[in-house]
Amino acid sequence: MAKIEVENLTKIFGKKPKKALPLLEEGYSKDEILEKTGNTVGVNSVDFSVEENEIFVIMGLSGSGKSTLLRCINRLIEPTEGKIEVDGINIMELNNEELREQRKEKFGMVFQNFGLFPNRTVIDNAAFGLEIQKVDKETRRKKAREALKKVGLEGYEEQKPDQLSGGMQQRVGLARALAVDTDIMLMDEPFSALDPLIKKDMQDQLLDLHQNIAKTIIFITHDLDEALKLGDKIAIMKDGEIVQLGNQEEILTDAANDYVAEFVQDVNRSRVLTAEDIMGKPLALLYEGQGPRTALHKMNEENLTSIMVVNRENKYIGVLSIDGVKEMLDNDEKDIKPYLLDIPKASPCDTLDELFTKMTDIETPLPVLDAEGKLKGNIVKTNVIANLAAQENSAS
Amino acid sequence: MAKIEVENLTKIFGKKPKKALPLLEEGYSKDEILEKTGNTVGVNSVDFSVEENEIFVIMGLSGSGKSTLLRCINRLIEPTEGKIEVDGINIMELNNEELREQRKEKFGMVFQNFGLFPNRTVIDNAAFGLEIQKVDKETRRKKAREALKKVGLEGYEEQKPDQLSGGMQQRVGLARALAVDTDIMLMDEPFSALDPLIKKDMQDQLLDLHQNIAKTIIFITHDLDEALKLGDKIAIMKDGEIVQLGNQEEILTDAANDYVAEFVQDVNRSRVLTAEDIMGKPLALLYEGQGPRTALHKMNEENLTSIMVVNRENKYIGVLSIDGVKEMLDNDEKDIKPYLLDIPKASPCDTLDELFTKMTDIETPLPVLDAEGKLKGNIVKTNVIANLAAQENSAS
Amino acid sequence: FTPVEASADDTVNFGYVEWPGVTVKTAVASQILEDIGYETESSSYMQQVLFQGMRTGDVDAFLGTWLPTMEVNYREYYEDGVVEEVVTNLEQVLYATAVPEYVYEAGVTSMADLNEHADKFDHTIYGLEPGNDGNIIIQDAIDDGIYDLDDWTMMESSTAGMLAEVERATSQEEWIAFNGWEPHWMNLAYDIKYLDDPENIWGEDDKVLTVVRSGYGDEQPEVYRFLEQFVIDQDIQNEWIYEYGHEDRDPEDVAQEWIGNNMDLVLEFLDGVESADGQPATEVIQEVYN
Amino acid sequence: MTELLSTRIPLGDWVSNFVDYLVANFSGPLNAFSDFIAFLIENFEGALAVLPPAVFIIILALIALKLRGKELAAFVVLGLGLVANLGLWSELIITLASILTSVLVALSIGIPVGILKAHNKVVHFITRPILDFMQTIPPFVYLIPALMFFGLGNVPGVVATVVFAIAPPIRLTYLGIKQVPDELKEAGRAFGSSPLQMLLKVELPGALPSIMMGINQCIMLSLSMVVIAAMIGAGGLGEPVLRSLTTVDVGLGFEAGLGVVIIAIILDRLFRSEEE
Amino acid sequence: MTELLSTRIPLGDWVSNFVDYLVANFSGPLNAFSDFIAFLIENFEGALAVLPPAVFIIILALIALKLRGKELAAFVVLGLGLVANLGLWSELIITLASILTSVLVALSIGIPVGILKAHNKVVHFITRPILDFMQTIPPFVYLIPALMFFGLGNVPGVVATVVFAIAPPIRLTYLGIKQVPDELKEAGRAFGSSPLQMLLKVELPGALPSIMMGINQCIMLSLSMVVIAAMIGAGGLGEPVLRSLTTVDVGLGFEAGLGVVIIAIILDRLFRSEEE
Ligand SMILES: Nc1ncnc2c1ncn2[C@@H]1O[C@H](COP(=O)(O)OP(=O)(O)OP(=O)(O)O)[C@@H](O)[C@H]1O
Ligand SMILES: Nc1ncnc2c1ncn2[C@@H]1O[C@H](COP(=O)(O)OP(=O)(O)OP(=O)(O)O)[C@@H](O)[C@H]1O
Ligand SMILES: [Mg+2]
Ligand SMILES: [Mg+2]
Repeated sequence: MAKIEVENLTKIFGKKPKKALPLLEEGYSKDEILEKTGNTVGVNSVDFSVEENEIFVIMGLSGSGKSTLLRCINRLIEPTEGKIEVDGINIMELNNEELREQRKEKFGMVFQNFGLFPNRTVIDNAAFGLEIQKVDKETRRKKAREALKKVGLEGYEEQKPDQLSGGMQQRVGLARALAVDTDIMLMDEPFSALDPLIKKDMQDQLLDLHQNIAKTIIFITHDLDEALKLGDKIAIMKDGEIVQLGNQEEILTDAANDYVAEFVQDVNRSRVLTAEDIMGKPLALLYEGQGPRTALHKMNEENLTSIMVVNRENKYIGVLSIDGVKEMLDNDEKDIKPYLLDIPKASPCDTLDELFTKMTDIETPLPVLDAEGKLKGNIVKTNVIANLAAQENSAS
Repeated sequence: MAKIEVENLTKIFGKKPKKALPLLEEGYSKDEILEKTGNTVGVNSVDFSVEENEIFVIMGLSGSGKSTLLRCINRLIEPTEGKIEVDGINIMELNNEELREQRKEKFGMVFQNFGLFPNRTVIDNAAFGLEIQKVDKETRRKKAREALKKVGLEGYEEQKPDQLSGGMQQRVGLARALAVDTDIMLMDEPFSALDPLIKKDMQDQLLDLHQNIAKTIIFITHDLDEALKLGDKIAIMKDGEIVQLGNQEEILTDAANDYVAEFVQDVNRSRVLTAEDIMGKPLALLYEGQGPRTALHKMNEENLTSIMVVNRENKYIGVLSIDGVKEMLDNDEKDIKPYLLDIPKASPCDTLDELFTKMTDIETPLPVLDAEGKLKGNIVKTNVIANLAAQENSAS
Repeated sequence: FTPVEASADDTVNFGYVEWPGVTVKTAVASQILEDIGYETESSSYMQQVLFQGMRTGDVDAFLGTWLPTMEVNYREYYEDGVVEEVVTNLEQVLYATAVPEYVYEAGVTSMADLNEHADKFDHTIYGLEPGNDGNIIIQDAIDDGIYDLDDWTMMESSTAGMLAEVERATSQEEWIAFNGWEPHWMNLAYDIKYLDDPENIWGEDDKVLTVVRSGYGDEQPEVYRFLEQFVIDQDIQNEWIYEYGHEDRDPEDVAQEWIGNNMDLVLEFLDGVESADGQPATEVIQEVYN
Repeated sequence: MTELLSTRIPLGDWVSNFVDYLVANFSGPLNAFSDFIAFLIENFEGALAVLPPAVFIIILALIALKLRGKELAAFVVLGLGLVANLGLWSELIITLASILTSVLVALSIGIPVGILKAHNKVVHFITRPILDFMQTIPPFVYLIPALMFFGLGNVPGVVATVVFAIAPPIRLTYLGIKQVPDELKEAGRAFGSSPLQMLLKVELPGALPSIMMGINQCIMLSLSMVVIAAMIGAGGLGEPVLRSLTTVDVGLGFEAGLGVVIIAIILDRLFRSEEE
Repeated sequence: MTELLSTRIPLGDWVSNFVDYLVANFSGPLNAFSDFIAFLIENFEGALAVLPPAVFIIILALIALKLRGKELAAFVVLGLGLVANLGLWSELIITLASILTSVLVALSIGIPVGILKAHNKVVHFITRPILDFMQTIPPFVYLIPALMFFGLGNVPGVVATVVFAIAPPIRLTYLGIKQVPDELKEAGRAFGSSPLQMLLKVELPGALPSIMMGINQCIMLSLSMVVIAAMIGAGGLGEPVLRSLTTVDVGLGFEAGLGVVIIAIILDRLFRSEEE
């Protein structure tokens, strides 16, 4: 059973949300509904589930409903419609008292806007959740101190939040959530104000935590690197809907639509796909010295129309097409050298564009060679075209 | 003359900042001073200058004093010590009235914590600066509307800030600064809450603006990619000090100390240096068919002990050492083929570590070849070792 | 009605209104009673509250029921049987329209002269708090056009307000007509004259009563007897008011001194009264003052 | 030394002499002030009294309807209708005129002083005990001397009312401004706001809920002075209350008191929006 | 119809009858209440009066020194010393006792009601006119009938004081809680705070400046009732003020008034910290 199950969750902000619901079902867009009714669609029929001990990352445009979705899960925002189950408990049907218990036991939360108490010292802020859990003073100060140490705020325990920098405040919020030690952590851009070093540190700690203490985490971020590093599953939202949900691979390579593709691609120029990313292992290889019959056998077995030839050091020699094999057999030739095709070669760091140019005129897969000339893998045309298409669509 | 000149700027927070100043000069660290006096060092003797129409980026750990420094420039925070000149005007000596005029005329500002007015609608927030400049209502609403359009908030003009998502709020703050159209923009992590797509859009717009309307911008960010994209100069801060200041190249390659190196390197794994990044152009090349005398001449001219041999298509053939040349001359040989050394080759995407392994046993530079075997450049050992050293230090 | 129970002890609870005469009169009476061994307590109240206090049992006796000035207020309690009249402790009191002496000398000696100088008076007669019987008398006169006062107004405020106005006017020799009465320290503080009242709108039989709550005579016959005999005259009253209201002395001091100096009168008050422990009060008090 | 301590300080005499001195020397400017107040009251009264009750009620109800909705409009009709029915209309007008004057004066002094207090430590520390003084010194204490300047009537009534009712607007304006978050003040400063712009565009809007509460309390305290004002001849609804006292007429007192309450509720709702 | 309208509604009579009815039927519980208040006052008075003035002043000055620093301690010594010197010590104690009682009662009812008002719309809308009523209905109107329940003396004085002074703590507690930023309330809820925890750990700390202002106003308004309380026999510093009235003795009134002000300042400073 999934740890968290969300079904058909919808949140509409405004005076008469129920009035906007039918419009939403009729397929009016968020902007149209805003104009027509003055209501803002926060989250629109979202379904997903999070397994125990999974990090579920939510990404999406600013204003796409990530924070709203997160808040709906522990009903800080009352959903307009939908079902939320946590550990099999239907959150939507809890009364206030039960809801409080659930929040106390199950949910730690980090807010996008930090939500620190200005009158409390840093340590008392960090200890807030424990205080609510009625942990005795000594224990909670100890735990809070530890949490603050984890986030690198030793020495600032007795200061007030307004004496801290933005990133330090964010870390106090983080410490507050860490201190309570609940099953589930709801984290709304928890590292957005942190510099790369501390951010990396925090990410690593989060992974540690997640592995050692088995936490289920829902994590909102705008940083694809972060998403890829942390996320077991990644959901991408747009206008209140989840437009794609999958693991890293799926998100990166199989963009469900233009939006996702653009979102994922434009993210980070260094992430542009290269030969290395999309190449596959050749299904079969012909070794130097082997003859046309062996080639035919191997090709037949794997249904290939061409096969790559390498020497024993895996150094690339050339490619033999089925036509070449046939000719050799016809001429009863043993030496394959003259029958090898001279086709372009790819380097592992070639980009899709480069690959595409190299492949235009050839029918066989493209070999990917390292600097020593050794075969690293091969690339099939379809692969390149598919990825390229996704990219181009998103750019238009 | 520089647009902004900052000299020896220091800000100490706390009750008696003047008391902590001597300690700072004696070289006590920020933490020690906090413990000893209860005062926090915000900014510590910072010097820098920003030229007209330059984008000056500040990076650094959370709490390192970036926001404090930014606020000191327009004296939102009163510096404890130091000199600030803007357009030749000594900001520190202005009286209140003059300071206000300067702020109004010269500085637009985006705050890390947004600083939106909760009672004003989005459009009135965006128009705030213009209102202060006493621009008439119609014009200012027009300009504010344009600014909001630029940041993608059309349709939300009449909402209140608390009805917007975090990133949308940040963009309202941005629109407010854009609307006033001042010479200088002080931007404190202005894109931190934005998703990659909108962030890219905003960055591009900022670059446009900066090129077309000649703005001087001081920009705080935690995103090295962003810093590299936008910054003409980048300053890296630590514990209130600027530990390095330079252009992109300098920051990336010549880390002034471990901290910077770590900061810059760990940022983004895809940024790890590769052969392509550090390779240079060979000073001289020998072409297939040329003999030992030509080789000697070329090597002599450039003071080389070895020379790379390529064919007319620039395909790498091998490397000839001065020993080989001598031997050929002694034997009166014309064909260089047998005298070529077989040394390892690098691919453009090899990492420093890989390069280092390949170079251990050779004396000559390492050729960098693309997949076709063409020579792209060469790498000198010293280069690799220097970069590697910087990396290793920072990791310890 | 279920009145709040009277205090169980024998303390004599005097109520008084902060009018100088009544204040000192009450002080003298309590002093005498204390001297002969009774516990007393005096509290000042608004007159309305005071009678209510008799109903609730908080107040036993009041020495300043000024009739008919307090008539409206008093009548209800009297008719309800809450209050019982003991004696008229002061006769020949006066309540009438008064003017400063310089006005009197300028020819305004009778209420009939007022309207001649209406402008100088600003067509106004100053009275006490709304509802006061003097105010009502003047208002009736105005309404009925007596003394040609038809376009005059009755300016109502409060005792203090009216007196402050008198002080202001006299200090600047402005003309003013107001509701004055005697005994009161105003007669000593300012040179004032009372106007003739040919139409007799003010009536004649003003007097000050001692009243107690009903049944008090049975509870405290000795005190009651003392109160019956505690009657004074204008001169004494004026002396008290002067000492207290004008010389700013403590009422207790004034009372003590006066008792010491007027033992013969005090003995009359105490004639036949027994002290708290059953001795003849006359003897007890003489001992105290020797 | 002990003698010095045990000697009663003749504070009262000093004050009396001081007042005499004031009366003797400063009647001129005080008269000007008094005339100004009287002018305000008379104008209000004049403006309010020209209309017949029914017309007045209808107009006010329409204003209420426009500004605050139909509940208040209904209340205006019923409440003022009741007062008219009870025959207290002219008293109501008098009270209304002097309350409006008092509130006007108290707010137009109080809010600026509150603003000053929030910006200037010296003003803050000086005003604090002065406000305590003004709110707790019994009005009678200074009213009697004040009568020397102003004579009986509604002017001293307004003065006493202002003295008593001015503290809440000052204090709550101060509180409201102090509570405006620093980040907003910073944003205001960053764009070069002048002190006035800062005030109008950042501080006052942020302080509005507090200031509104100050206005509410100013109205309430002003109306609580109605009876005391009547004691110094201001007339109005305080007069029937006093009369009811003299004549032990609980009913009459209640009716007049109710008139005061009705004014309180109407003014409060008109001045402030739905949500407190 | 017209006749109906022009017929004066016998509201006053109804009220009189209602009061009679109340008196006839509800004296019991009210007596208990009255006894409780009397108990409080007497204990305060007892506790305060046992000490000789000098000792009392020194102890209070030490407390002031401990809590608020030497300025207040000095003020306590000078201020109360002056009152003692002026011979108003016993009056001061009486006033102090009933003010402490009133403030205690007003705060311990007012702050909880303010909290309720902030959380419950119905309470909010019901209390609003009631508070307006309590603050503006002249105390005389209900005091005379109330004497039937409470008898004369300081109990009805305390009742009237509480009625008048309870609105500010209610209203300012409400305002303070309403002004606590939503994000803090959200943070509180997210961690599963119970309503009580929410109140104690999030709302009240955030509302503190407003509540403090409510306490200040409660003290001020309580002290402003000293004279009215004296009119119904509560004694204390209001009595010399009343006396000064009838003798037009500006000095005496001022001295007693000053005593009230001194109490006001001391209580205010003791209850609230440096910064308002
Ligand atoms: N108002 C203040 N009072 C006291 N100390 C302060 C104050 N503001 C900042 N500081 C301290 O000054 C130091 C620098 O803070 P600053 O806000 O400039 O950091 P920053 O570089 O902007 O960090 P971040 O990236 O987290 O925003 C921090 O140690 C902080 O605790
Ligand atoms: N309290 C609110 N009242 C009205 N509309 C709201 C409210 N909160 C959010 N919204 C709207 O709901 C939509 C989604 O907001 P949300 O905060 O969930 O976005 P987000 O995905 O978290 O964005 P960001 O990345 O900028 O934080 C936005 O259009 C916003 O305007
Ligand atoms: Mg968000
Ligand atoms: Mg910062």
